[in-house]
Amino acid sequence: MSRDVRLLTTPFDPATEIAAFGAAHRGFGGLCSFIGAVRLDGDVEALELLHYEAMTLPGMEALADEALARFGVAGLLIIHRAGIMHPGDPIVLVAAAGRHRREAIEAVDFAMDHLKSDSWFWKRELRGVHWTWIEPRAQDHSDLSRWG
Amino acid sequence: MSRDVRLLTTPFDPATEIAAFGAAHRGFGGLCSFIGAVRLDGDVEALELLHYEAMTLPGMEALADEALARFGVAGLLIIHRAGIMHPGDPIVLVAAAGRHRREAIEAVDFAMDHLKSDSWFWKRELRGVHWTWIEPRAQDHSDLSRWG
Amino acid sequence: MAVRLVFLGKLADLAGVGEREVSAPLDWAGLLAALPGPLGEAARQDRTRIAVNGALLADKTTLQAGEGDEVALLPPVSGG
Amino acid sequence: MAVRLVFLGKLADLAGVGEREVSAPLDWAGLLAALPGPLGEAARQDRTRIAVNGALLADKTTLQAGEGDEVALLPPVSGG
Repeated sequence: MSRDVRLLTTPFDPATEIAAFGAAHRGFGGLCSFIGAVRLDGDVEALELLHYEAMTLPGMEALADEALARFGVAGLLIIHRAGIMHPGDPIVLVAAAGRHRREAIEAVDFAMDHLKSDSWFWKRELRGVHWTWIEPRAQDHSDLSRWG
Repeated sequence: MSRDVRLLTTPFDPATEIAAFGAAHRGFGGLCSFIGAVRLDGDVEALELLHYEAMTLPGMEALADEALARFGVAGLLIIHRAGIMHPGDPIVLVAAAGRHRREAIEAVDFAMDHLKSDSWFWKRELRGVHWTWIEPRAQDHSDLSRWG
Repeated sequence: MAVRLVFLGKLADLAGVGEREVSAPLDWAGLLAALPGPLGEAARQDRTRIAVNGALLADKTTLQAGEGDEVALLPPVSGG
Repeated sequence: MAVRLVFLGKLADLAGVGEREVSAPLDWAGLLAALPGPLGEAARQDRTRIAVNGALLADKTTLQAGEGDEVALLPPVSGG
């Protein structure tokens, strides 16, 4: 069972990470991944994700442990950016490898729902010269409630 | 809306395909992918997937159209191997890009369930010098029934 | 010799070949007459489907194939 | 000057700084006394959580921080 959890303040390349994760889990049948990137969304020029040293990475590690235990996958990768990003930039990559596709897909789904609404990140968006704090979305909480 | 459906008789590199698909869909927030590979499974030395020219690729294209319409994703990629493969070799890649993660994850989940149990492929495994035809799995049919 | 039969998956093993030609026209009774022994039994099984020129028949006993048609015998799929 | 307060997200904007030091020991009443105006109001809101040295308090009114402790004020998260 492998766990790789990283909080990065510099850009990363999701496809390169998926290739490495796949190579490390050759022989398992399934690899599911999700890449979340900054949307091209009207006049949003940048977004900034802030984290809290004492809690954000430990929380991501605990989430990975929970997903590994709950879905029985062989490997789980979580990479999350902090700092300032621009449209198209990758924010998050979650990947899970397992013998069967259901467990890999569900582990990724579960981890993404929790990263989006239950991890210690605060987001603000830049439009023109104004930074605006983003409030939690109701959708994120209903996604989370799926997991009981 | 983009649709890319390929039936290949030669190897492909999933991470390279994911990178290209991601580049073609920059600015959408989410990209989910699933890579299915030949499992390292006891004494299975190779597997062969047979297809039927007149039906297999057309069926995959119809499946892609259905997933695009049903989940409202912006792009869908399906690459499926035919021919002889060995443990670790990629068999299938499905990727979906969309504005929201739920739709991308569900489109991939849906397409994989249908590719596994409702597409025109026949599989046999080589153990020692014997090729054995693989029968459909009950699990695949119950996965399929989730989609109503 | 003008209807092409295509045997998929393990039906090709039973047939000993992947394809064969039979006389047109061909209906369901004609197909069964052209398929001896285990191949005919397999064709009769509910889970064996029939397609004409790539189009699946809802009821294979309605088979009607003519000159130049391709008739495929499809055992259950076993996925990717 | 021995308890460090850390303001996360928009609370850092309200505070005008990301961190501040206050005297130890610090309990809930002491924290509110140290946070004037809108910052104190924000701290009182149910959705603002408090953590001591990275551990979330189930009930923030039980806050007890001493010399060298780090007290974080956490507004609702807004995801990745």
